[in-house]
Amino acid sequence: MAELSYRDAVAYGIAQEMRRDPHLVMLGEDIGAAGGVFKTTVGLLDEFGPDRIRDTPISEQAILGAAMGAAMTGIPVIAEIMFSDFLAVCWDIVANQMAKSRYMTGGQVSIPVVIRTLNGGGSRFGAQHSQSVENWCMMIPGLKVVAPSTPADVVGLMAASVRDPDPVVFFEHKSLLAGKAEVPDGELVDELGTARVVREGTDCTIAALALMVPRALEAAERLAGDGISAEVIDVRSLVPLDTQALLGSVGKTSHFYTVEENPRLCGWGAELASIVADEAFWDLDGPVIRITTPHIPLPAAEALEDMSLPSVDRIYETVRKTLA
Amino acid sequence: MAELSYRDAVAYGIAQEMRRDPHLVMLGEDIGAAGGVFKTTVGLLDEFGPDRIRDTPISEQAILGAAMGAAMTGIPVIAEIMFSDFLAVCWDIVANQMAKSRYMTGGQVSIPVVIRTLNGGGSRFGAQHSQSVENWCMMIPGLKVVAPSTPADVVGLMAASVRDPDPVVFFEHKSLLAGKAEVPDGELVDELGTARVVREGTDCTIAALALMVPRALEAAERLAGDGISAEVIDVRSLVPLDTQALLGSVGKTSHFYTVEENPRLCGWGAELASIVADEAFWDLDGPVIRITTPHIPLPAAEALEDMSLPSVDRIYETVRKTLA
Amino acid sequence: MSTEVHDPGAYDYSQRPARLPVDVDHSNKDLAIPLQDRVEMYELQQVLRQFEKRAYDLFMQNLVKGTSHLSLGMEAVAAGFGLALRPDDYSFATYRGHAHTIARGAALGPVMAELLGRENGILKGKGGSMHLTSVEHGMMGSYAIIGAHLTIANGAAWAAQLRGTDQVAVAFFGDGTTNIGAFHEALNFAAIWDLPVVFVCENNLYMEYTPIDVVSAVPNPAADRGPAYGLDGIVVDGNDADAVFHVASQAVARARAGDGPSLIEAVTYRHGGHSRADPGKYRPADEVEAWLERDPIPMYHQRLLELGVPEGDLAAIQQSVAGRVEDATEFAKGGSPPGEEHLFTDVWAAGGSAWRN
Amino acid sequence: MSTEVHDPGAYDYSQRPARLPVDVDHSNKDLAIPLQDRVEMYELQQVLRQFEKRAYDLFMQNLVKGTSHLSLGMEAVAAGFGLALRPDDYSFATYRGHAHTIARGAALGPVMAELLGRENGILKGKGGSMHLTSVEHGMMGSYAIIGAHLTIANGAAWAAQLRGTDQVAVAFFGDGTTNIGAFHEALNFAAIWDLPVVFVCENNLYMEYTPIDVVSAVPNPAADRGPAYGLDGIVVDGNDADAVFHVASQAVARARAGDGPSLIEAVTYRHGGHSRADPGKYRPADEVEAWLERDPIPMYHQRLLELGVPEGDLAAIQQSVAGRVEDATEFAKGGSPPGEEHLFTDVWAAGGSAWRN
Ligand SMILES: Cc1ncc(C[n+]2csc(CCOP(=O)(O)OP(=O)(O)O)c2C)c(N)n1
Ligand SMILES: Cc1ncc(C[n+]2csc(CCOP(=O)(O)OP(=O)(O)O)c2C)c(N)n1
Ligand SMILES: [Mg+2]
Ligand SMILES: [Mg+2]
Repeated sequence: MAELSYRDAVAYGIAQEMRRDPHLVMLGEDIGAAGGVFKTTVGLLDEFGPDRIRDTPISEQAILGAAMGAAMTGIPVIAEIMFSDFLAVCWDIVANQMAKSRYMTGGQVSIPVVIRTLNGGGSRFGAQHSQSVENWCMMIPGLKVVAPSTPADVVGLMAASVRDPDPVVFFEHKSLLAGKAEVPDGELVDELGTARVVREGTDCTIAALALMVPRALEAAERLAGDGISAEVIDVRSLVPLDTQALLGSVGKTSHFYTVEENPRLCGWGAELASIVADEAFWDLDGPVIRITTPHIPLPAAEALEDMSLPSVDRIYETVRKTLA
Repeated sequence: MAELSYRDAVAYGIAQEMRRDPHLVMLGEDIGAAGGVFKTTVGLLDEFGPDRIRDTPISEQAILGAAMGAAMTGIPVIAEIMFSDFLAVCWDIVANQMAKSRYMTGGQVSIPVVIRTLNGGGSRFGAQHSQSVENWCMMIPGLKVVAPSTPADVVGLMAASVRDPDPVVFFEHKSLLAGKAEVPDGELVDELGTARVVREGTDCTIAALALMVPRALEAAERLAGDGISAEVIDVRSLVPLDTQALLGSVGKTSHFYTVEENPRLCGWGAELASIVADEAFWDLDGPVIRITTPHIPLPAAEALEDMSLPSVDRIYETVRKTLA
Repeated sequence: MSTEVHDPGAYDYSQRPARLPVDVDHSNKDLAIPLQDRVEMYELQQVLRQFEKRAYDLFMQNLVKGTSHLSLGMEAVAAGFGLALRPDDYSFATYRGHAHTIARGAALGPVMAELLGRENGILKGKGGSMHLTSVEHGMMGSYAIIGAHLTIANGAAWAAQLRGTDQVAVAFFGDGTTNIGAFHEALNFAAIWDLPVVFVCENNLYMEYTPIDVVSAVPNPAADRGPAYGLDGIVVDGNDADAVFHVASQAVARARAGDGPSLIEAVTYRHGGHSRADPGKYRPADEVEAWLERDPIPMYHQRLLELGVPEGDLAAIQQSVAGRVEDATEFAKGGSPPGEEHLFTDVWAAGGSAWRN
Repeated sequence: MSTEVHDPGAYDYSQRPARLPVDVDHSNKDLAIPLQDRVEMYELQQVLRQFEKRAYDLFMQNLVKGTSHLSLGMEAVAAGFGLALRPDDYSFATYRGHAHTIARGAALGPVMAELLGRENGILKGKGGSMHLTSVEHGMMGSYAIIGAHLTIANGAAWAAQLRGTDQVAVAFFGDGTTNIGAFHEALNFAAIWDLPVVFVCENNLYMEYTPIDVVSAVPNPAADRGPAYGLDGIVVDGNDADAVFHVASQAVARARAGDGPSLIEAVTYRHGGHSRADPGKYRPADEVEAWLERDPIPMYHQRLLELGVPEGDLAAIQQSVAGRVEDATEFAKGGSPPGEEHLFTDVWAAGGSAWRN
């Protein structure tokens, strides 16, 4: 067991996989010599050399196209898109090409690509560098979507993503980078499609993702003070989705909340809410409630950004009021 | 009153607005001399000339960038993106630039752009030319989203979209183009954000959009034969959304269904379902149920494509079984 | 409203001056190409021509649903490259990919069956005409959104470079594709990494219905952009299989030797419209006529005769190709529409499409 | 795994050979630029320099949150263009847009307040450093995703063309931006429509931390691409305001006259890192040193002295600028953080953010 920051866990997880598979390569802007603009790839160039860790031009379509072409001809690839907002400039490769090629070709091609990207708000970067776009990816058939909330999950889910033969979009949260936690020694390989109950409870289920997980946990702590026992689920993997964990929990608690950083409309929480409102309808004892960033572009000013993302206060208040 | 095809209604609606506003211009690939690859812009070049109806290169980012830049400096623009799947190659301009600029600049700029695009399946074009991507746009704060199902709505909502000072994505459905219906004489101006009850009913509410509207209506017809009275709502406008119409209807019927052509995960129906499961929870007498295209890339073969999109049979069977 | 705006082109494109083909370069006859290869290129062009003519007929009989984009008139490009490639090289094409798929050796029956949306189609009916792929023949796919596959071809070339094999990737695309962003990114990327990739622009002078010169800042939309990536701007007669084979072989050799990418513009013309329903009326009549006279196949037929191939041999080839196309048609017609069991397979490598447990 | 792969650049960029500035072209002194304009450019450069130095200090005091990208060392470009433009022309910049916003005349206080995320910021705190905009000064925005604004500038130019005014749009962008798809689409589009737009590449030799020549197929990433769009490849000393003003004036005049777009590459250097926290250590030490010696402001100071401007006048300018920057700082610090009432405004033209009734 060693303590690792979420930031360092990224390079640690990648290194584990690059040592295992000598074919695995990585490319992206400023990832090599500079160690990444978020310092998430420090040390990888030194260990694996410039053939396997490659700096690219600012050409996101070319980056992901190269990843896809290499992957479909036998070389697994990790590609970095520096900010998840930039998926927009290469969205065709992600949504129309990588996601669909296996199906369209009747199963002739595999696309073992992991697209790593820095997601989410809290850095006062404004509307074009702070988005939570995990729902952009969840809605595309053919993409797997993962968003870890802890250093250990970064390592384990990275391994699972790299070893998965399908394209996986791997969301690293900018505001979690500095946080530290224990990471077990030895090879760590997690499983996609598995949520984790991070706090058990009996009165309501709160599904959260990435930065929202610690906030939901803190809110649950406070709710406990009011005698409300909240179960908190770290969804971890949006596709595949661990619906069993979610439905099982609602079966127990009869109340369902989501805490989403993506803006409201068509967020991942809407999907979960719709599943619960269908399949767990008879278990529910009250409305299904979503706590989301409002449906606005994210503002830059500290004061405004802090009002936008779901806060511990907002989670706490919403659950308390609606469960009363 | 004249009978007009949905296809012809597009040019008719555009012409109405171009006659009204001499500044309004349109650009896109093959829209001028060729009258559009779907023949939706026939006659416009003849009437308005090549300064106002402009053929472009295959440069979707340049097309929408030009539209945005002209709009923010005072010239309203209609831009065609030939197939909605191609929004992926210019998604940055749509989702990060047009949608966010007003907010980011503290209200300094207006973007009166209508992005017209051909959406949806049924043409056996395969996974890259058949998508229903209205949910891609719904999830972006700052975009308005419209999808008419009738020729009259094409005309009226086109006018409303053109006159709206915000960016509107206007989805024309490929499989509705050939259909004809009466369009009232004279200037037609509809209102964004208004759903329409296209069939009244008391036992359940079915919310549908575009091609799914006639299918839902036909299913409702058959359900009537089984003694089930279904209310069908043509959502028409996803943003703004007429939640009053939806919640009002569910208040009456106590059962809510969505019929979505977009693939399942994070479809617009998920959003509607989550609203209903929250705000109309106590009105509901049964699960909220979504009928969607499965979460797969759309197959090309006629036989397979027909199994994918929600069919009259599937809508009918789903409602009948779950309401029984 | 001012009308001082620069006109983006003549109002009616069919009234614009024709862009005529260059004269046949008879010296191409003297290129050092083995006669056997030439006969193969003849046969391949026959296959492509007859196959697509049949596809067109089947479309007219409403047996081909959806859309299809034919290479009729453009066969010399696919044939020239087909011969210049090694079986383990990679091809990437557009929606106009029948010719390139067949040129790599895919069986005609499954390709035809795919156009008909049958279960015995090369993609089980899931992809259709626009997405033909035959990985076993190095044909890595047909891509229907303009530009993407140039970047994907880079990846295949990169993989070859990483493995240290000397495989080459080739990406075919149209003139219209030279104006999209991905073209630019792909070319620069290939150049800086010295990737073994050959970019082949099939300049048929039109995007869908709009003449390419109306929308391009330079006369040769591909070749004139080469220098922007440190590449030569190579223009070749795309109606002459020998000329194509010649430049193709050079470019492929250069890539194999580790000397990096090439950009080739093959000027050609499509005999028909852009896609199934298009009569192509936006083209000046004299232009269409001139290009039909420059049909690559009769021209090549003539050349082979001049090179001493007996007329009878060529007739026998035509005949046997006709038989193969007939067989492919029967094979295709004999396939059933894919059943529901196919709908939910192949989204994931594990076989299925489940997004939940 | 082969290691025969072409190395994308030296392993440690700071050990690569330095890319040194060209010598000062003393003949630029003789360009026919009114002395008054030169003094204005001097003043403007002083404003940009002092403003951004203060912004840096405020960042070090943790008053500027988020990020910021300074143009320290690159002021001559903004100054030269600032003078060459007419008040009704349009500017489009990147996230490195402080200089271009101020050069168009935006008041220093609200710009500084925006960096501090205050309600009295020019964007009410909603956009921050990367999105400075001042529509009333023709500054149509700072765009933080590489490439987009080149296409948007085209639109402003198109609008001017349609209205028949002779306004011009200018888009500033970095060297790294020349490798993204939107660059290519924008240039071709502007060329075929003869749009009155000037594309200005501020080539500071680096994208974020990667030298531009490692990732570009041509030595001058902008100018060498001009011919791909039928444009001249103009390179100018971006550290010499006179040189910039000269080519800027020519390009703007050309655009105004209806003769279409221009592409200008201004070679310059940033004194600091890419953004707030970056110490810029990936650059060879002798390179940084050489460019610091070519600081545009002392050089221009010297030139003005040679042209007869009294030292005292220049000192007075410096002094008055210092006062303005001080005032701006006070103004900014005096603003409150924006309140919740601002969160939900300005999503829609109607004022609010409601997506439902
Ligand atoms: C991004 C994108 N934009 C538009 C289209 C629609 N489209 C399909 S083919 C075509 C014309 C392509 O022209 P060219 O590249 O010359 O190829 P050709 O069809 O002539 O072989 C267009 C505009 C598309 N498929 N993808
Ligand atoms: C599409 C996109 N990719 C990557 C980035 C991240 N990024 C911000 S600035 C920058 C470097 C830009 O370099 P250059 O164009 O030379 O401008 P400079 O910062 O040197 O002025 C990068 C890669 C971005 N903002 N947008
Ligand atoms: Mg073409
Ligand atoms: Mg730079």
